[in-house]
Amino acid sequence: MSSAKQTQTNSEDYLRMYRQMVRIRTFEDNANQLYLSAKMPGLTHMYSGEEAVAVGICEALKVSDKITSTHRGHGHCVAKGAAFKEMFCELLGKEEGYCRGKGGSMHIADQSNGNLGANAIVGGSMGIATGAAFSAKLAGRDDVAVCFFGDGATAQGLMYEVMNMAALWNLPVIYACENNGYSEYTKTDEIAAGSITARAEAFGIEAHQVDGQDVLAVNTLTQQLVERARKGEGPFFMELMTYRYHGHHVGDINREYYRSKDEERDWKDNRDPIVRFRAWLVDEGIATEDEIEALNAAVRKDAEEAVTYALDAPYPDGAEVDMHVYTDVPHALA
Amino acid sequence: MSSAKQTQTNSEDYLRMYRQMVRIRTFEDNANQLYLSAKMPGLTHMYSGEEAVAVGICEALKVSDKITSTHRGHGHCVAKGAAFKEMFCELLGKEEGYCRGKGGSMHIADQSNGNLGANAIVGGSMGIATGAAFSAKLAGRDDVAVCFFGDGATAQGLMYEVMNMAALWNLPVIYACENNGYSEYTKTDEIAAGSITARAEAFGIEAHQVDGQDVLAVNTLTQQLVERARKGEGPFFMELMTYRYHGHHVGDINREYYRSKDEERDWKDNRDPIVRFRAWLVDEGIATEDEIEALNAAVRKDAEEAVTYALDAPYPDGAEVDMHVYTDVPHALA
Amino acid sequence: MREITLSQAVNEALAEEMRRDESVFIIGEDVAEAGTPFKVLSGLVEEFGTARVVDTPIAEPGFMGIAVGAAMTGSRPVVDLMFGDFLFLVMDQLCNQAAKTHYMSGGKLNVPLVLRTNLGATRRSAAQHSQSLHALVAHIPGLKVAMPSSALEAKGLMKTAIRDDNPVVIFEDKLMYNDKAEVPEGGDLLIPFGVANVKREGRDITLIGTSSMVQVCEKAAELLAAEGISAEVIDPRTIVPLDEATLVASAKKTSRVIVVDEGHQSYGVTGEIASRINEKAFYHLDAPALRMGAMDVPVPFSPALEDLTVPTPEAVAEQARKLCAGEMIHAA
Amino acid sequence: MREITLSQAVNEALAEEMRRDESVFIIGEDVAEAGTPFKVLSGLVEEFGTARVVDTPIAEPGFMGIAVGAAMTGSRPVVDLMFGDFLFLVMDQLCNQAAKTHYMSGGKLNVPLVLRTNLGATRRSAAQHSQSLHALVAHIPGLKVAMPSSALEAKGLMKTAIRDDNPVVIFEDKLMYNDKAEVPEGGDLLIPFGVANVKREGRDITLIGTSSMVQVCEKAAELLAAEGISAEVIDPRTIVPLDEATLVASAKKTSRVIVVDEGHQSYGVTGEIASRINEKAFYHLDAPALRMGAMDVPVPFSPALEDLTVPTPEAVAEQARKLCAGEMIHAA
Ligand SMILES: Cc1ncc(C[n+]2csc(CCOP(=O)(O)OP(=O)(O)O)c2C)c(N)n1
Ligand SMILES: Cc1ncc(C[n+]2csc(CCOP(=O)(O)OP(=O)(O)O)c2C)c(N)n1
Ligand SMILES: [Mg+2]
Ligand SMILES: [Mg+2]
Repeated sequence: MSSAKQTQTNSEDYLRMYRQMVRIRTFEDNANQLYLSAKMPGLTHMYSGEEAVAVGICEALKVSDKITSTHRGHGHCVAKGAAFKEMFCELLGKEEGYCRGKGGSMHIADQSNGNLGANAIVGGSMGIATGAAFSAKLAGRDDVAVCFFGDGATAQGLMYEVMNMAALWNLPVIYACENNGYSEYTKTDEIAAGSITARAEAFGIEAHQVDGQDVLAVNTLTQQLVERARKGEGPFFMELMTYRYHGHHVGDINREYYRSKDEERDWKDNRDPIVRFRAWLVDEGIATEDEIEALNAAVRKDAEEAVTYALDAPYPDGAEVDMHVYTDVPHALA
Repeated sequence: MSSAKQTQTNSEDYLRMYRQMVRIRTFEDNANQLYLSAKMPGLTHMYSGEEAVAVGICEALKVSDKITSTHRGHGHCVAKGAAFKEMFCELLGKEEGYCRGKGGSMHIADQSNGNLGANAIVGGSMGIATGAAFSAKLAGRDDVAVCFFGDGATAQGLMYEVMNMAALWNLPVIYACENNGYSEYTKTDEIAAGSITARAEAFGIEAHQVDGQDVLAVNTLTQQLVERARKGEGPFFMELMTYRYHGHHVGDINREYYRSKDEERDWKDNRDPIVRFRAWLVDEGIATEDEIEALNAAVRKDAEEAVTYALDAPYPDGAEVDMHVYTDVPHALA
Repeated sequence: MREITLSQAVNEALAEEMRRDESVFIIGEDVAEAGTPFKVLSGLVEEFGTARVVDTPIAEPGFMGIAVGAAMTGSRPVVDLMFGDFLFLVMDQLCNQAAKTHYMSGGKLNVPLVLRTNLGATRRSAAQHSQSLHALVAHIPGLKVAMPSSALEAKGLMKTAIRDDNPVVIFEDKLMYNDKAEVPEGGDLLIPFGVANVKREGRDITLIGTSSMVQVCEKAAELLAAEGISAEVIDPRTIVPLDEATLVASAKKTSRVIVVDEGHQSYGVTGEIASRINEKAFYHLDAPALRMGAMDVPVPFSPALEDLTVPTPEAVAEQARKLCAGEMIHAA
Repeated sequence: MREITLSQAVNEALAEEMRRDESVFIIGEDVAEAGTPFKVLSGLVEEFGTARVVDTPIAEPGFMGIAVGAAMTGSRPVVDLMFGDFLFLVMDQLCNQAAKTHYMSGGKLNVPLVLRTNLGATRRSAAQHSQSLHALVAHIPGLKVAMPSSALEAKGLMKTAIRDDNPVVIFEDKLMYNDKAEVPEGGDLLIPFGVANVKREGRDITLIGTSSMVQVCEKAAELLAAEGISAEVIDPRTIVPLDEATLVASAKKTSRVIVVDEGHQSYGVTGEIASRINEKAFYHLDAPALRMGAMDVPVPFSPALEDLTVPTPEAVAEQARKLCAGEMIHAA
């Protein structure tokens, strides 16, 4: 992992990063299983393959820093500190979910850790992240906001509107474009003309392209940008080159009409962010293979317990249906 | 006028260009007078000072080429071939106006000359122009579409959405940004980060900055781009540096809080597009001072006659109020 | 007669109109090879090519604007908006531009475009993928609004929409894509706008349902029939134009009315239809025209909650029973 | 008591709340030095600086989105949307995001923002600068909608809106900015949401007017009074929440109702209010609750046409006269 500068200071940090990546992968494997066994309502979008992006970035943030997430949001949620139990409960529409079952996969949020929520409108959170940065600046807090979004979202005009304002006002926001090569069933080069980083640069925003499968590269760059953003040198733009292993959503199984099995295999076999980081940890003597296996197993156990818990957990009471429409009205339809 | 290459082939063309610029200035002077004497309903935005932009561009177009216009749209309308009488009638809300009085200044359109209309939504016509180009390509016509918009409109996300598609699909559209230094009461550099041409270039669109007070420079560049666009080499982007002489609208009289009288004087005294072109015409021996004066006087007379006609012309009958809501329903509320 | 799904019906309508008229094209996200996430458009790109079945980037305002411009210059775009919830993104181009162009130009410019999108909850898609927003566009003069309630209706209304010279918004019920109905093969199936469809005749009460709620009303009518209550079921088909005459005539006949619609109840479709009936049939009514819309809450994800938000056949039957028993007299 | 204009009232409300609470800020186009094209905000940037009175580029979706994010993270933005017609541009951020965030997060995230904008035709501003679009936002659960009808109301409702923890859309009538009313100096003028204001008591008929139409109803009531018809005039003040109880009680008392609103009549506010009254007061009514909205046409530029599109005192009085004379019986 030559590209990475070692700025994390100790093994504990590395292991936590590794663990967070494994937690995401494990979470997604379980979510996919829940879908395939018809235990999960609706559809969901898997983050598997992109773990180094969410973890590399979120490990450079404080709890008080904010993120906004996407329809492919489980990874961001885990990386920003969320617990499995509340997450699975949310995916299953249960009362103990982060959003009391009202949001589900596409709206999972965890405000206690600064995750302002997944969003089912592609590009819909770009203003929100920029606004969180605005708030921080107005209140004199040194918080930073990170906006996660896909390559497909770069087609939404909202992005250019808020980048313009972020640049004019030097807001502490980092736009993190997860370029996984596809938006739904379409290749990125069919929907994005020119250069994505040049678009940010045209607004006077410093932009970087980085290997999104290299968690240390992502983390190192993010640490630098976050520090500078805290000092008022923002905004910044990152294009993270990555890949999603599953289909667009869990139901997108036959996908050879838009991408080849070979291509998928290549990314999985040769660029997997977890495999690469694990090898590096062992090489550097930070962990033994056995320690890693134990860590993996512990995460798996956590996840399975959380799934079991969530499957048994109660749905919200029907009376909740008209709660939380307004902050000050217990039941909107009473 | 050193910057201009002579690609118009004869004096007639030059004189027509000059005449069109004078027609715009004269139209606006009369419109302003109508406002000041409380004979015109509502407000209107003057194009005076920017004549070389509309004329330089529209003189490079065929009747079948389309343009979309803005809230500051009289200049585009005249330049694309409209008649004074129907224009003044429209500004006064009369039945013989281009839109039977239903549109007014902000929606004046002249479909017989390919003017798809002014627009009161800043940036609102960017999709329309791009769609006109799409139509031409789909139908195999070699028409080109020109989208006029101001520097302020570059803040609207819609522009980036349609530029992306125009670039991906090689549409025959030319985006013409009239940078007059202000959007309403705000200087352009306070609302536009980075570089306007770089924004287009980031989408792979060839972009040019040109002196918008030099009608021959504008016309020469446009002729080249139009020709290339007809051959499928579009889209293109032009940033035309220009200046509006009046306030944002006719009612914006005291404007020293946002721009100085010195600045206004400088543009009027030293860079007026009509004065410059007139001097060139005389220098080149294309017209004498006397011929020019006669032309000016003829235009003035035309305008005054049209104003008189429009002031006397009837309003639409009240029964028209629910006509034209739908193409196939004579009276929507009958 | 052969049966086809609503999805096939829409596909056929588009194919037939695209064959008939070269100026018709489809534009939207993943409409070509993918044939949309609902697979409604499968096969069209193979027949008509990528010039007429146009995949766009994720830029709803942008491609809506392009469609408006294309429609103003001789083309007839069919815009594919993947979810009705994304209407909020295209409102400016749809309502400030498309809807007003003909009027603002004094009748000189036309915008013959179709915006096809969908509505309907209970798909576990949560608050931003489940809305039924047809009331919003129905409020804007210059737009027509069609609400097919079956495969047959979907085909006939789509074909009419494509030939209409005005902007038409057509809402398909995404829960109904696989529902089958008899649809005649070939021929030119055109269902005129503004002509309501009396799906079932009845004496005691009129149930007016739109789109997804037509089936709900029909099922409610069956429940009621078993109890000896004879319900008339009417599908307005288009809410703009609205066939007020047929609705009012039925109300006068039965003297009791419930309007059922899947949009939020408040400030929505039910208020308009109920008001018109109250206005025009007041002295014939036993009780006020009642309304049943979707609950005035964002659509919740949890199945335990989501199903509570939409009118069901049982709930409609229950209201109808009360109306017929005269119980509403005390409530009002 | 001193009289101030509606414009000054809004300005005072903002200044007072910005002094009271540092987290309140204003964001929009030309709000700072220019104080908006209507000059409503003049002087605020001098007191509160450009960090809290923030001029934006012309990017309504963008600054609306920024406001949503700011509201979710401890600030209280007041978004200035120059014309109500631009609502179409911000619908996604307003209706898909702001309105639903509290619900989708199970009550954990709040979006305390105010969107101040305007409504009203007859200003010769044509179809894209004259719309009254409050019905659209009233249809979306999660939003509150305030409609001040005077300087006093504008101040009191604005202050309440800013303190509300929910997204509130407040529509000012742009024709009324220079209208004066008595507004007490100092003190904390807070007008609660959901409490209608009976502007004038009456026996024979109830005129319910919103915003600009309150004055129209009051003038109609005066015309009617001269003829011996006693009209009650009610201003709901907020259409979400709606003070149904007060409206229904008045309807029961007078037994005749006209609802007057400047939004398009179809699928708008009048249908909702009339329906609720018909539902709850049916057996007390002599005739159906009638509706008078703006004409269902885009707003025309020509003065000769524009003035025909909006209800006038004379037209309201005329309808009221017919209702009181029992003429509607034959119509229905
Ligand atoms: C406004 C909007 N348009 C379309 C969609 C449907 N949709 C959901 S995800 C998606 C693709 C997003 O691609 P990208 O941004 O690259 O994210 P990825 O799925 O690759 O992570 C689309 C088109 C949506 N949810 N919102
Ligand atoms: C969507 C929208 N936002 C705001 C306005 C109000 N407005 C009208 S013109 C204008 C300034 C436009 O500036 P620019 O694009 O530079 O054109 P210019 O007036 O300088 O020709 C603004 C903000 C509008 N009409 N539409
Ligand atoms: Mg992607
Ligand atoms: Mg400008």
